[in-house]
Amino acid sequence: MSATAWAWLVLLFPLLGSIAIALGFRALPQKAAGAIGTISIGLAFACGIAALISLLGDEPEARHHASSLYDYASVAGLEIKLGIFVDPLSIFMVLVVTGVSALIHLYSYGYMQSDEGYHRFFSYLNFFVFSMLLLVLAGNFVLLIVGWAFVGFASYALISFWYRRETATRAGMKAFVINVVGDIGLVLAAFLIFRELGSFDYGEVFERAPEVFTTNEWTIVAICLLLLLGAFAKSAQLPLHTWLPDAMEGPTPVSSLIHAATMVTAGVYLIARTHVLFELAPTAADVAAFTGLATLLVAGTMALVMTDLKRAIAYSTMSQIGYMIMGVSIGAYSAGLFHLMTHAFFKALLFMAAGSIIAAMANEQNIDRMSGFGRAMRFTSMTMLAGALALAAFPGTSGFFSKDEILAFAGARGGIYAAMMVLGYAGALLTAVYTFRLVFRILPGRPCPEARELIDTGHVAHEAPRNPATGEPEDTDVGFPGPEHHIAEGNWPMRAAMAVLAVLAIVGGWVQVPGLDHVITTFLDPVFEGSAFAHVHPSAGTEWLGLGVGGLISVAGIGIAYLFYVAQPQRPAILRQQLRPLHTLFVDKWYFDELIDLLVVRPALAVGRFANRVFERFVVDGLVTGTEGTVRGAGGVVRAVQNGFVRSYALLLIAGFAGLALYFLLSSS
Amino acid sequence: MNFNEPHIDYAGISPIIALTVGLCVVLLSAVFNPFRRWAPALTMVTLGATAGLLIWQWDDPKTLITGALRLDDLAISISLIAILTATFCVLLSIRERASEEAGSGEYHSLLLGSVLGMVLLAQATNLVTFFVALETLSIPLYILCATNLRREGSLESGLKYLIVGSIGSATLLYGMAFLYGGTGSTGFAGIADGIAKNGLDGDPLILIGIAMAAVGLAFKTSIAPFHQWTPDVYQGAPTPITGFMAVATKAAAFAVFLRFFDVALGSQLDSWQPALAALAAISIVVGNVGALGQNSLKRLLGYSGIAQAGYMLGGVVVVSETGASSLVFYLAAYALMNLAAFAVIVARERETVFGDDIRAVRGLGAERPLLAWPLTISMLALAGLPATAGFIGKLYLIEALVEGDYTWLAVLIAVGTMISLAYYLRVVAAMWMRPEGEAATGATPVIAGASPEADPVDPEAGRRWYLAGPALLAAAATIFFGVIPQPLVDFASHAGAALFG
Amino acid sequence: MTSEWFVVLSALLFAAGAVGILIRRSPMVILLCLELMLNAGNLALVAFSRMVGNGQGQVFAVIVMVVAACEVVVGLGLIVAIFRRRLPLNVDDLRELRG
Amino acid sequence: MSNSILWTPLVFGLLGLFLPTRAVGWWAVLGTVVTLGLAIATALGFDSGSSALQYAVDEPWISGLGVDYSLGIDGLNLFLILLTAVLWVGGVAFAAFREQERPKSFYFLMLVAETATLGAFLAQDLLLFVLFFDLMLVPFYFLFGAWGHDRTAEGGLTASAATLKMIVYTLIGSLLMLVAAIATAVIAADGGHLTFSISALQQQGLGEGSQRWIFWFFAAAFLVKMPAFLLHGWMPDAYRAAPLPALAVFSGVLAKVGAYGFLRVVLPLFPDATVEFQEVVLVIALASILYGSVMAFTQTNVRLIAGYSSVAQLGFITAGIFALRADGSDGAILQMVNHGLVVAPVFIIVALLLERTGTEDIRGMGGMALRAPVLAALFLVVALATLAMPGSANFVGEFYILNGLFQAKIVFAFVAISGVAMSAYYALRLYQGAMHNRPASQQNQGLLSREIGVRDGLVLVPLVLCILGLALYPQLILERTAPTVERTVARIRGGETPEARLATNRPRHEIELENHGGPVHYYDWEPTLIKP
Amino acid sequence: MEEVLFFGSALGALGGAVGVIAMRNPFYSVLALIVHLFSLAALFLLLTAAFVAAAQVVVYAGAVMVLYVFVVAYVGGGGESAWEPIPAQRFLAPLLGIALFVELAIAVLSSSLLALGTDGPDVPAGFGDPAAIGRLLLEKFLLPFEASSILLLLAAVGAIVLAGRRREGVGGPSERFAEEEPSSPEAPAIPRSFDEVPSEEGPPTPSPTRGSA
Repeated sequence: MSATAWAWLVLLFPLLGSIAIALGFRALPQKAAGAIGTISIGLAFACGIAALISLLGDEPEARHHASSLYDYASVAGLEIKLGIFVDPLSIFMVLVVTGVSALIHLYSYGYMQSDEGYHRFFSYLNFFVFSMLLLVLAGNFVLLIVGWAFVGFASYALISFWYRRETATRAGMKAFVINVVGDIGLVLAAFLIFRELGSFDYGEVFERAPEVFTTNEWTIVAICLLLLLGAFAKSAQLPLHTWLPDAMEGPTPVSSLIHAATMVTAGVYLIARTHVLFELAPTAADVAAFTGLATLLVAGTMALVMTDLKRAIAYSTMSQIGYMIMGVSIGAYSAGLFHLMTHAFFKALLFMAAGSIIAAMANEQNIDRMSGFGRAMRFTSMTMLAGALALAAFPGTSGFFSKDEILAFAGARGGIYAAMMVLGYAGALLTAVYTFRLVFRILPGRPCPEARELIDTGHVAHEAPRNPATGEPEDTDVGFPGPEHHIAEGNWPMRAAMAVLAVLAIVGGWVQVPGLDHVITTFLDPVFEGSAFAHVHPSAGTEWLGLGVGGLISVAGIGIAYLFYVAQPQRPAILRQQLRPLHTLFVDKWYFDELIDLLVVRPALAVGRFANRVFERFVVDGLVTGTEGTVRGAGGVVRAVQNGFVRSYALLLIAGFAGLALYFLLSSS
Repeated sequence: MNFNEPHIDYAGISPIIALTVGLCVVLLSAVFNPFRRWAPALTMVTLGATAGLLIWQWDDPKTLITGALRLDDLAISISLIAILTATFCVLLSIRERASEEAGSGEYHSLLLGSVLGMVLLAQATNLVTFFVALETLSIPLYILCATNLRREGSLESGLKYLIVGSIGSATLLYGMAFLYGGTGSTGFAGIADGIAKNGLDGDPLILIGIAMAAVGLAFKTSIAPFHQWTPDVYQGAPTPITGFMAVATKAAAFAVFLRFFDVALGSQLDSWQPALAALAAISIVVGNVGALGQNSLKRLLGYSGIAQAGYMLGGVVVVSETGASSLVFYLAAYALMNLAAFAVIVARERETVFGDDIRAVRGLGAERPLLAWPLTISMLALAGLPATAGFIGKLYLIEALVEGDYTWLAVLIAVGTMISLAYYLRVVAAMWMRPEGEAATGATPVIAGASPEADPVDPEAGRRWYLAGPALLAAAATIFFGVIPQPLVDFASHAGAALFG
Repeated sequence: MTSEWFVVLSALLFAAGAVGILIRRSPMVILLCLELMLNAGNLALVAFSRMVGNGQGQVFAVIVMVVAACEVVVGLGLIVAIFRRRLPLNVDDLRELRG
Repeated sequence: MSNSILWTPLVFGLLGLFLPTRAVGWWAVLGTVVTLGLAIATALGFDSGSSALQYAVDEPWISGLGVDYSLGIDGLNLFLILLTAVLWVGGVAFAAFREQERPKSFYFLMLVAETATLGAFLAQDLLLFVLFFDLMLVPFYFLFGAWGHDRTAEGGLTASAATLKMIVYTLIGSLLMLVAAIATAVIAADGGHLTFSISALQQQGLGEGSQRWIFWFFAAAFLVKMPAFLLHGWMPDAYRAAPLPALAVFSGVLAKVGAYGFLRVVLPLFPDATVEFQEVVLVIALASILYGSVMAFTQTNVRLIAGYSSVAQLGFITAGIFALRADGSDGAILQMVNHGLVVAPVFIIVALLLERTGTEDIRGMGGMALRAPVLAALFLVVALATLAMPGSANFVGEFYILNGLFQAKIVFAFVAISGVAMSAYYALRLYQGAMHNRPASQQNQGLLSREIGVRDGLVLVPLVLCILGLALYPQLILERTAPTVERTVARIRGGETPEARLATNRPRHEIELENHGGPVHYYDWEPTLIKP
Repeated sequence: MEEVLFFGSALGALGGAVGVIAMRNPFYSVLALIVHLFSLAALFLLLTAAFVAAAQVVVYAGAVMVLYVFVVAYVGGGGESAWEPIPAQRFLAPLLGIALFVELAIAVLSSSLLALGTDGPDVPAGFGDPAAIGRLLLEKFLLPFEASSILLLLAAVGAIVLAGRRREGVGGPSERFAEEEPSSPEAPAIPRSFDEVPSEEGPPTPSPTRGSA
């Protein structure tokens, strides 16, 4: 069976799963729904493997296949087929997505058990996976946009999963609208591409682009910038990132799957996928790279001060994606994707652990109230530690290799990019610090009441759930982790999922150790062989140097964190005092929300109000009432003249005659 | 002294003779008791006979009695319209107060007299005939308007009509004098020749003559600004008579309008065409805006009649066969639409205490669907909505206007129709929909229903065959000719061809 | 005397009649004024008939007289009816119909 | 075939008058179903490859005036006819499940309305088109006025006043159009044989000068009907007054007749004027998009949200047509069908919400998804289709429209596309407001969230299935539409080719495109028809 | 000589007309009209229209005026108040009158019709004498002649309908009218006068009996 056939199956299973669960939401028992959801993803993963094998079967340069089911909408010169494009890149993404998703489904199977919306949850989740796979497998820009929007919708649906939370629905709306803005970017890009190249098809586009475009001419730059608009919106890059932290309103598995592991990295995939265009438009590529850099720094600073556990991790996600974006846009494609993979592992893991802890805290997400879980929940804390080390790029962990490879490549390109490398290392320091800030706050120390309860009674603390953002009580009947919580300790599916990820987080990086092996690079090479930066290859030596530096930085960062949060817990407060303005700037998220509110939301609403109160009433209705008024007025005049005096009728008659006669006299020759 | 008697084609004048005889018979029936009740029947017979004779003369044009008359299809079609209207009027007059006041015999003989006048007018090709016919048409109407002697309004309308009407005819007469003076002839053809012979193209004498003739005719067809009698007289006169006036008078007057202006004065086209167009425009506007917010249905129809006259004048303005045909078509359609409406109004007048006030038809849709549908159809048709004869009529007129390079007038017709919707549909709404706020507290009708003058209420009037029948018939015909207009179109185009063909 | 004179005179009479109708309120006088207008017409007719030298105008005038008589009869009949109806014999007071 | 489609509803309507009151509703449903069946049969028998007129009927009607009774089906109207048939089944069935006062008249008028609407789509004679175009309004006048709701309490108008406003306003255009139509025929014939047959008029052609004003008379009629920006004054009151089943078909279909008119009449008959006024109309369309969207997300009355959103949608459709490119017009037709399929369910859902919450104010709703998950799901699909979610046929429609606009007038495309983002906002706002968040009024929660009944499901689900089906295979419509559209547009582009070349500022790529079968290939379509 | 006659009778006609308009009392107006009619007759004679002149005197100054006098006497024509209820009527009316005259005069004087300036052609003897008129009436204008007779008949009927006295046993309205009969002495004369007056112009018509059953 050919790779494309397998790929179609990959698409098929999640879709079927989603539909089956949705239609059977009354009939199916809870466990069945969970099982269906998880298994369908598992099957998808299996098919992904199969596709991989059959792809490896054929020659490296022949490793790209397009296949289409039928004409989706092809008239008037547009040619839009329902087609997929299978090559190492898409298979790589398929594997990452399905793999991680499978584990997260497994986790949710346990985590969501007491949730009323169980069926809905799995249906959505499967649908999300389907959309994500559609996105990565799409064979043309239109289908890409479709998948792009589908994941957007899935993310919306899952963010506002507990739809009676005002905060949740608002967050969902925000995410959706910002994503639509991204979609618009893609659509316009597609139009421009079509206008210049007359096709939406990856194959034709990438083949024809180099002939048609000269480097850095405005059209190609415009195309790439529009693509970037989409990428940034999806991958929460500045300034379109504000939806991501709010997205944490959704259930934790969602944050882990969509807003950490998979969807948010779509931007990275997009740039990698269209690298042909980006290499024709270096300007755009640099814009992307700098945005990535800026994001990774800014996000890092914010993650440093967040007290909300999930939001803190969300910001770290942003900053990690910043790395990837920077990577793929400077040409370190395989490195960027490598980091995408490892990040998927450890970030998913971190969220799972966070979920477990939050559950134990009875949905309290404020880290200031957490401590001492190291003893309360050993398994969870171990896995969390693993994830944290990987995120902090502790030597030997997966993050250690992937992140440093990007920076090494940047260094190798030299010039301005070397500066990027330096700043990247600064970001790495930040990362290490904020990661272990979380670890040191939560795990060690005197157990907080909830932890204490767990240690003493073995019972999970719980109280009537409240919305952490607003504090209003949740109505658990729409579905919400009810009174009976689930933590990794007591629940094998969650354990299993976390265990696997923990292992991957540690060893996942060893597939690509400088000088020793570079599985991913070789696998992806066929895709990027045409790349202008194919020659750029940091020597193993420099890479090891970089690794050394990276290792030192991460250790230093962990040290600083230890100093601040364990050795001398009062330090942070003092520092906060000293750097008050900086701190507020970070806590208030650099005022991006306010900025958008000021520039976009308020004006729009103001216009709307004007249209409603003034324009509609006075201009539009005025048009009607005005004419009506004049006509009725004229009628009044006529009726007034009709005054009932026969003599005045006679007068008018004679006057009329006089007028007529006058006209005739004047017109007489 | 030698007296060479004029050759008389009796076949040709047979309709006129029939009418005259009938008139006298009906009149006598008033004298001899036993026949008194037969007056309506006799009238119907007379009208029927005349119609038959006219149809017999169809499509065989001839000039009668030394050029006094011209019996062609135009004349016949118009006469038929007039007779149809008269027939309806007779039916609607059964049990009508006015005819009892005046005495059935007198009432109907006057009606026949007016019809005679119309038939003559439609055929007139000679100033003298023209004038006499016009008076024969008008004077009985002056009387008939006043026949509901117990109603102050009726007398008032009669007097107003008489006074203003006489001014109109005096003006007309004076104009005729000028035309005669200028051309030395009283025959239409002679006038045309005379103008050419004496080289009087655009001569003030002739033009003033034309102006005065125009005023006289415009008055009869209630063209603004000579329209002011219309609403008052329509409202004051007994409703059947109003219906008769509204349709038949217009028809006859327009017939002579066509003949006189398009034939006798055709050469002076350039000078009178714009003037008449302007008049048409004025009456379209005046009529339509005047009808807004009228509570008396008859008055409303009066104003709408002014507007419709404006539309029809368009058919005269473009001196063309299409113009004449469209005018005849529109007149026929107009007859059907209006008669349906008036029949319903008569019925409601007798059923309710509201007289012809719009409140009389409120809730009619639920109460008396058989009356509501005709009125609805007639209103929609008058508004020129599709699938009614009114739409085809407008279509025909507009086509004529566009062909005659009077597109702006056509556009004005469209605009006028737009305004007219406001009041036509108000009536429809009153019948079918919940009362609108303003009508609910509408001003009390001009003729207070409860006043001692009130006619006795006949709660069953709406079911009487002689009221419901005509209403339904006219409405059905309106729809029929809206869907299958071909027969009426042929009818009209014959008439048009008679003048220009 | 040339025809012009007669015609102009008739025009004067016509105008006079018109003015009369416009300013008098008694229906009877208004009827008289109508007579004036018709007579003006007659004068014009006869004058023209003399001018063009054929009798048609005169015949027309005769018939106009008949018509005028009829109008008078009807008018007077109306006046009597109004009088019997106890309504004021003043056209200005007959304005129940208006608007 | 055309004949039977056209007259079946009317026949059923008339027969219905003689039925017992209880049966008449179902009789009407039967009538619409039969019509739908006929429509489907025509669609199946339709030769998708050809651009020619099929199922043509042509009899002289008023020979004296050159008016023919000629009908026909081609790519332009095939699916609009189907849409009409489908929506009428929905609307009538929905009404039949409920008590109607004076049911006989109600269903009679509904069926008359269907015949009139179908007539407008089927007519191939200019005057016949105008006739049906006007006739459509009459039944709706009665439906809205007699079965509508008075809004005096909310400071609105009474039903009859609102409908009067609507009919006068919309007839302004129609009557001017009547004049324009006659003028077209007369001028085209100039003295010769008078005919209103659209195809014949197309051959005769008009002079530049007369095209100008005639164009605007037609445009006025169509833009008011849509309604377009500034001409929508009648819409809010009428929409608030209308009874929902009637409103569903009204806004689902009648608005489209306007857009359809542009394709059927204006582009073929007045090509020069069309090219000349392209920008003007585009500006109006854009204004409609922006204004409609803005209004839609500030309204709180659900009817008005839907109403203004369709103003925006019709703006898109107009823009697509006046891109004067095949893809734009293809998209426009597809979008007409989509929007019809979407807006009708919206109004049916509004009716259901009204029954459950007793209010049409979005602030009075909420949280319904809890007890009515199926209704919520259906609503969600509709809402996503409304906001042209990629993957829906609406997206394909908008994509084609915007692509056409983009290739023709790039700036307009950039402005227009901002409407998409706004549509996302108001559509979701509508959905969330009704289904999510806390119920506005806790006390009548039981009433608030009642699941959709089976019978209403029978109405709603098929419509939603149509939406999904089209989403999977929009080509179904596009491939049948394309040939006719390209023929229609070819005339225009023939008149506009040089400008078209200017519009795309890199000739070498045009060349590229041509040999890649790019969008330019119909420059050389039927060169004989290209106007000099 | 002719001039003298013309101006004399012209003055008479004009004076009469002015009198009709100016007299407060309708009765005097009627008398003024009679003056006017007579002088008009004189003008007709100047224009060699003997028959018309005669008819003028007989029909008008005779019958019609008698009728007027009767009616005036019956309804008692009191003078009318000088108060003018219609705004601007008082000013506009004379203005219009003048305008009318001026326009007509201009039309006549500026006409290019040469004949206007002449006394008209020499006409054969007997032009406009009863014989000539009669012939015209019976040859060329036969139809209008007949029509006018019908018209007279109708007018007579109308007069009866409007003013005729109701008989007994009519019911409702007629009784009310019977009571309303003014008790003025000349009252009985009135109805009779109506029965006679028409009979002078049209064929006599018996006053018909009423029946409202």
